[in-house]
Amino acid sequence: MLDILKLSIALTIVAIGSGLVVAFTYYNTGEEIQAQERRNQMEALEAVFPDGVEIKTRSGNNPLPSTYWVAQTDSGLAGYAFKQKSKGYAGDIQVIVGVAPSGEILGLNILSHKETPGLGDRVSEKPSKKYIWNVLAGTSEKTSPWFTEQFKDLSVFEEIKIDKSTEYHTCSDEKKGKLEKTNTITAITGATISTRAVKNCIRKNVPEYLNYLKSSGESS
Amino acid sequence: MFGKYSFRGGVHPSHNKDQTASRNIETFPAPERAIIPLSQHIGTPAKIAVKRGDTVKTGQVIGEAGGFVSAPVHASISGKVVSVGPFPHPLGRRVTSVEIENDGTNETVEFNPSDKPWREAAPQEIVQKISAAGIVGMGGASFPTHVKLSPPSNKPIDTVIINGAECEPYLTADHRFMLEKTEQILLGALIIKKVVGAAKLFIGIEENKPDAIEKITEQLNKEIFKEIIPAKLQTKYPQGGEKQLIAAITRRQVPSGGLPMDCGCIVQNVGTACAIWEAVSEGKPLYQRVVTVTGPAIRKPGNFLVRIGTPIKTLVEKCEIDYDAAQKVIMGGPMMGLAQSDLDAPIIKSSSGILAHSTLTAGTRDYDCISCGNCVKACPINLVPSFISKFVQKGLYEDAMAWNVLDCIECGSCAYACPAKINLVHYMKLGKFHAMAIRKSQEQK
Amino acid sequence: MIKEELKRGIIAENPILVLALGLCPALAVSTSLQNGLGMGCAATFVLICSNIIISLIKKWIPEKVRIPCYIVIIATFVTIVELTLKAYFPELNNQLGIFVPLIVVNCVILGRAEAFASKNNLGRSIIDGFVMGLGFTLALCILAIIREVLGSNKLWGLKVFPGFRPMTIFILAPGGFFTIAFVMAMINYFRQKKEGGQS
Amino acid sequence: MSSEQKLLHISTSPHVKHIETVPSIMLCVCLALIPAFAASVYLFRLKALVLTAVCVISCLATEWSIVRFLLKKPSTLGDFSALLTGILLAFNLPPDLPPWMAAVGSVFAIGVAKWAFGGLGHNFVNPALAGRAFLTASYAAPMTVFNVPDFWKARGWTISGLSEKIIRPVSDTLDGISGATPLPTFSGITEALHAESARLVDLQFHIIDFQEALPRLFFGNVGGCIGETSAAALILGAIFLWYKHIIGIRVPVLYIGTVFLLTWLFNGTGSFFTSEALLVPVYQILAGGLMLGALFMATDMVTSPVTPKGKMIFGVGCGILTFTIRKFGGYPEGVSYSILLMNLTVPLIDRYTRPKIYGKVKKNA
Amino acid sequence: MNIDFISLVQISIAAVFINNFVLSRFLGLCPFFGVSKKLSSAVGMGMAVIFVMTVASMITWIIFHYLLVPYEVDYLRTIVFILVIASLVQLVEMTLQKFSPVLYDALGIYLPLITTNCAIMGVAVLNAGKNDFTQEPYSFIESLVNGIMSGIGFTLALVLMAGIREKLELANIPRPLQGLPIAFVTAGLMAIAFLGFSGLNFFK
Repeated sequence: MLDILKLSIALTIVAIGSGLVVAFTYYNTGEEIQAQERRNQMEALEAVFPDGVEIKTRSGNNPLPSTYWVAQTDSGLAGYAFKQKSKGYAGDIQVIVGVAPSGEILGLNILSHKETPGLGDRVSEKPSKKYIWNVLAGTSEKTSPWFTEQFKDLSVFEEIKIDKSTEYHTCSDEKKGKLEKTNTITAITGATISTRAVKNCIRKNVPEYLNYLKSSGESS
Repeated sequence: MFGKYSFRGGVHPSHNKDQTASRNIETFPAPERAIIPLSQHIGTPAKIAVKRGDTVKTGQVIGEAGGFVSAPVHASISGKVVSVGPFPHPLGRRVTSVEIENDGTNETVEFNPSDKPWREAAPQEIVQKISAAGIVGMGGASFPTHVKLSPPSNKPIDTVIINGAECEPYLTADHRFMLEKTEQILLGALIIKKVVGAAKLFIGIEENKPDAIEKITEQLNKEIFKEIIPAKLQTKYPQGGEKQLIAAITRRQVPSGGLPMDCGCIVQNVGTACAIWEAVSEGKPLYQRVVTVTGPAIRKPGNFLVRIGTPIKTLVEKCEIDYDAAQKVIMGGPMMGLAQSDLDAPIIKSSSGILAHSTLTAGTRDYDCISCGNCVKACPINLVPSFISKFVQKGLYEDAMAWNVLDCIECGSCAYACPAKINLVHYMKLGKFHAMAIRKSQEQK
Repeated sequence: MIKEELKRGIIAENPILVLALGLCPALAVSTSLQNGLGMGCAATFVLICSNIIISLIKKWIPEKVRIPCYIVIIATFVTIVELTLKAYFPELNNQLGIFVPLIVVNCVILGRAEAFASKNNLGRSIIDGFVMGLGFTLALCILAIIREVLGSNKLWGLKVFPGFRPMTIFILAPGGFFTIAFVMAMINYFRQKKEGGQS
Repeated sequence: MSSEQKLLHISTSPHVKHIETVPSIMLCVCLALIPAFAASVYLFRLKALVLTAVCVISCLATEWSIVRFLLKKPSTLGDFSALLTGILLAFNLPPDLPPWMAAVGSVFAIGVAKWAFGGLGHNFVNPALAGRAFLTASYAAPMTVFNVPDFWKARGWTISGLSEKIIRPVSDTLDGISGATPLPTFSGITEALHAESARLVDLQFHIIDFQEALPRLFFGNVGGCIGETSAAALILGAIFLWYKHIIGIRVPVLYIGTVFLLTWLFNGTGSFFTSEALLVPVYQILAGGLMLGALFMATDMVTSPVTPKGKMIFGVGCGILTFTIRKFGGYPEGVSYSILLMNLTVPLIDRYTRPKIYGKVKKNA
Repeated sequence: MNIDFISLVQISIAAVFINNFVLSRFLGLCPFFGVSKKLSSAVGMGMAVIFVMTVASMITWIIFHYLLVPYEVDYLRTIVFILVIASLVQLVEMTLQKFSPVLYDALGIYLPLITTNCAIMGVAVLNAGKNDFTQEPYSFIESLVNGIMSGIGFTLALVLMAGIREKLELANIPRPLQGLPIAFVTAGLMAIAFLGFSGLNFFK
């Protein structure tokens, strides 16, 4: 009996000690973790809006999503942002898209995906000409994901066409202009399904949201 | 009237029988010196019955049966016993043998045939005669015939099969025998049927011997042979194997680890049938047999009636062996025969042929097994030789046993078919050897 | 003495490459050097801390509840690591995914606790935790460097060779297996060569 | 008497052997691939020639270097197995693949899939297929682009030109062929005929003009891997191998038969006996790599079961997997993965399909 | 309880084939390489893992959703799960020993190995997260199915591996590759073959 008591006491002490230590850590990091989450959300939103806007969270009712965001500048409404998802090659692709009331895409940000490495996962690839040797030599560059970048300034109200012959980051400026004029994006080589999934994220529902918002007269 | 029978598995090696198929059986002169091993059969070796210096007559008993599963051995020539001791044996070991020097008289003991016709004699009497004549299976297995003919009463025999398949390439001894001793063979067959009380009697011949089939069919028109059922067999190796023959003709299977009698069958070679007839009708003991001598390194091939104990060397030199060309001398057929290391070894009761090969037909280079499955297709027992041989190579004898290595009949079909030229039979034999040891030790426990 | 200990942890008894312990995280997170190093440091931290605590309280722990106590102690430090990563290195935390909580079942840590820390004094336990953790981290980094360079032509997220087309398979599951097989085969090859030379 | 002294050879029986050897088998398979090779050179011109040469040379070189420098054994090039692997690997590659990638695949096929396990006979997956799967996982994009054969390009066929010929746009729900459609197949004939369309998803069967498509598939006027386009040439080679007893009838027939049956049952037209419902499975067995896989890869001796029953299970298993991956899977073509996956099961299949040995029945009864 | 059948099928396919615990997620590698030398022991281990995984995923789900989440102590997840699993294995062992000696004989020797099998802990942690297909937390039934199917996936890989390794016993593996390295190469080739399942979806 005494033996069992001893065992239990030892275990209890260890457990209590552990609990205390963990609780202590949690109360020290908990706030930071929440702040981190908020920061992530803000960063994702800021990426789909132009600089210098004020972003507000709204909750919508049918047909709007339960949460969406509105960006305002001093001169008025800059745009909306919606979280959208669509079936990709190996699971859902989640994006956040910013659109102007006119339907012009302000920015697109891939939140999560499960696409194949080397193929579909290039939806969030950043083209880089920066080699480790350059870094060692001290040069640096700033890049943004090419695939999502090409959606900028396209219209959600028109069909977005897919050009399979080339990839955006290798295009000349002239070609880029042409693509934009024809409301076309370039596909990721070998990953048509992923390309299409991202496109569907935008085309699906977003035009209806905008129309609804317009008709409901919400402009401020 | 001939139905065509076959079995599953097997291979089709080239027959190579043309060199000797049309040559009559010649009587080979009695050798100057005969070496007669006391062990020419499966079972206990015979007990020596003569001593050095004795004079023996042809047909005299020089070794008495050493037990039930044993057979007596007779002198094949007349003359003086020069020595008794270990001599080379075609199966590879040195075995106690009796060396007799020919005195040239060919004085023969008086045979004592049955006192009454075989139809009236009691089966035991006939078996007694067969036993005394020292008859063993002449197809190669050399199992004492009288044992085969005395099945225990709980195993009734309903079918007798006379084996004239001769599926081994090159060999034509049985073929010639069937042509030249047709009647004796059939009479012998009738005796066997009577002794075991079987209802059916088949004679199976491969279809590549049309003349033998014709000859036998002719004889079967006779009233006394009416009950014999001829069976034309597909030409395929090992059609003449006991188990395959039973499967082909009766569609029965000998139980694993059992004997033909376990499925109510008895198989006897045509040579044995003839010997039985001679033993019963004339009382003649088995002291000579037909041997095919052939092969690329033999200039004058042929079929010979040879005295048991004649050294292989005498035989092949008479047939003008080309020593320069000869690489390998084999006793038996090319598929199951044994390569001889010493040509002083004598012809024994089960020697159906002597083959002198001029090439090393075994593979020139070993590849690893590519799992082609040819051996599985070829195996008449449905084993998987490729796996078993790998188990044996790695010393995993229990696994080999679990894959039924002990059921292998060593027919050589797998090794014949193997494109990697792996000597599968070697590994099967090795596996069987170790598996037997394992089984023995298990039984002791 | 430190030198010998280092040699033991990194080469002779390398947890991953020689003892084949802690394979799951080793293969799962070695897709990039950042992840590999992150996991290595996290595991080393847990290893050292648990070694310290266990060697300190080993006298008061009854034999029978030894293992549960060790597990609780290890799990405590894993949770600390988890929370810290979440708060200050969220990206790394996302990359390592469930392998952060799974440090708790990493056989290296429980193995060292049971085999070393519970039998040795504080100083030696710290050293053992350190060298073993170092060996674990180094092996992870080797695997990660090979996989990241071959699989995405990057190192620490930066491109390495101009014109080299990376073989994606190396950052997929099969590549992980092939890489560790290759590294282990190399080690075996040199060891066998050495042994062959001696005999 | 000197002749008597001569030493005779002894060995275990049998003393005669069949003339077939491992190299002769491998060489026969290589010969059987000649018609398909000729077809590929005819269709893809220089590209096919270069890719095949690169694969063969790098396979031979890898094999030679491994055997010579790492294992220090006599050369094994004489068994022709490396040659065969090279040809088969090349046949499984798209024509526009950069040759150096083909070389990488060859090194993997010979070095890892074959020699890591001890060489010919010890590998448990087909080296050529392993090489292809390695390349697909490594260089996914170039491995999944199938262009129109040069032969047709030279005659003015373009992707859209072909697609108009072969694909009959029947459904209004599809918004055009080249545009943005939710159905991947209509974006081009090469994709349609080789890749994604080989799955049943969208070719759902009322869309193809079979009269155009089938003869084309049969004689190889479609995009695809260089060796797989011409079913006729492949069948010709397979008949030769079957005649030489090198491949059995079980695996290919059951493999193709299973795919045929399943695609017929799930043909998507809603009926079973209309001409289209019957042409769908015909299309499915002719499209993609099924013929090459079923006739030459699934019948690979080393990596398929040795037992007769095992071969049947293997064939049916390959068929089911191919159908599943084509219809529901994420890859355009399921043949190589199906065979690879079934290769993994071969040891188990062999183990549990041991033939019933002679005489076992009676004993148990 | 609302059961989403499609989601269950998708979870099953993913757990067995697409995200096979061993060949894709790298979970449970120690037993995978340790117990795959003989087919018989592989089957035993596989059965034991399926059993424990199923029970563990049920219990940890209940504890997580009815204890940790309501009291907002989900950061204690790791500690609680590992303790639950360790005691569970003990309990299973004792129960089997008492009530089913046959099963105990078959699985007994593998049970102690399971405590530190990260596949069990892995499935518990995964079940506490979100379902890949619905982006919602796993329901009880879903986590149960996930547990069983992950166990089956583990067993499938283990049994295939054991079959192959038994065959490799007979092969001439180059010396430096003998032992673990060749097992890794084998696993790599298996993983390549399993890539064929990626993107498998019966409901597209």
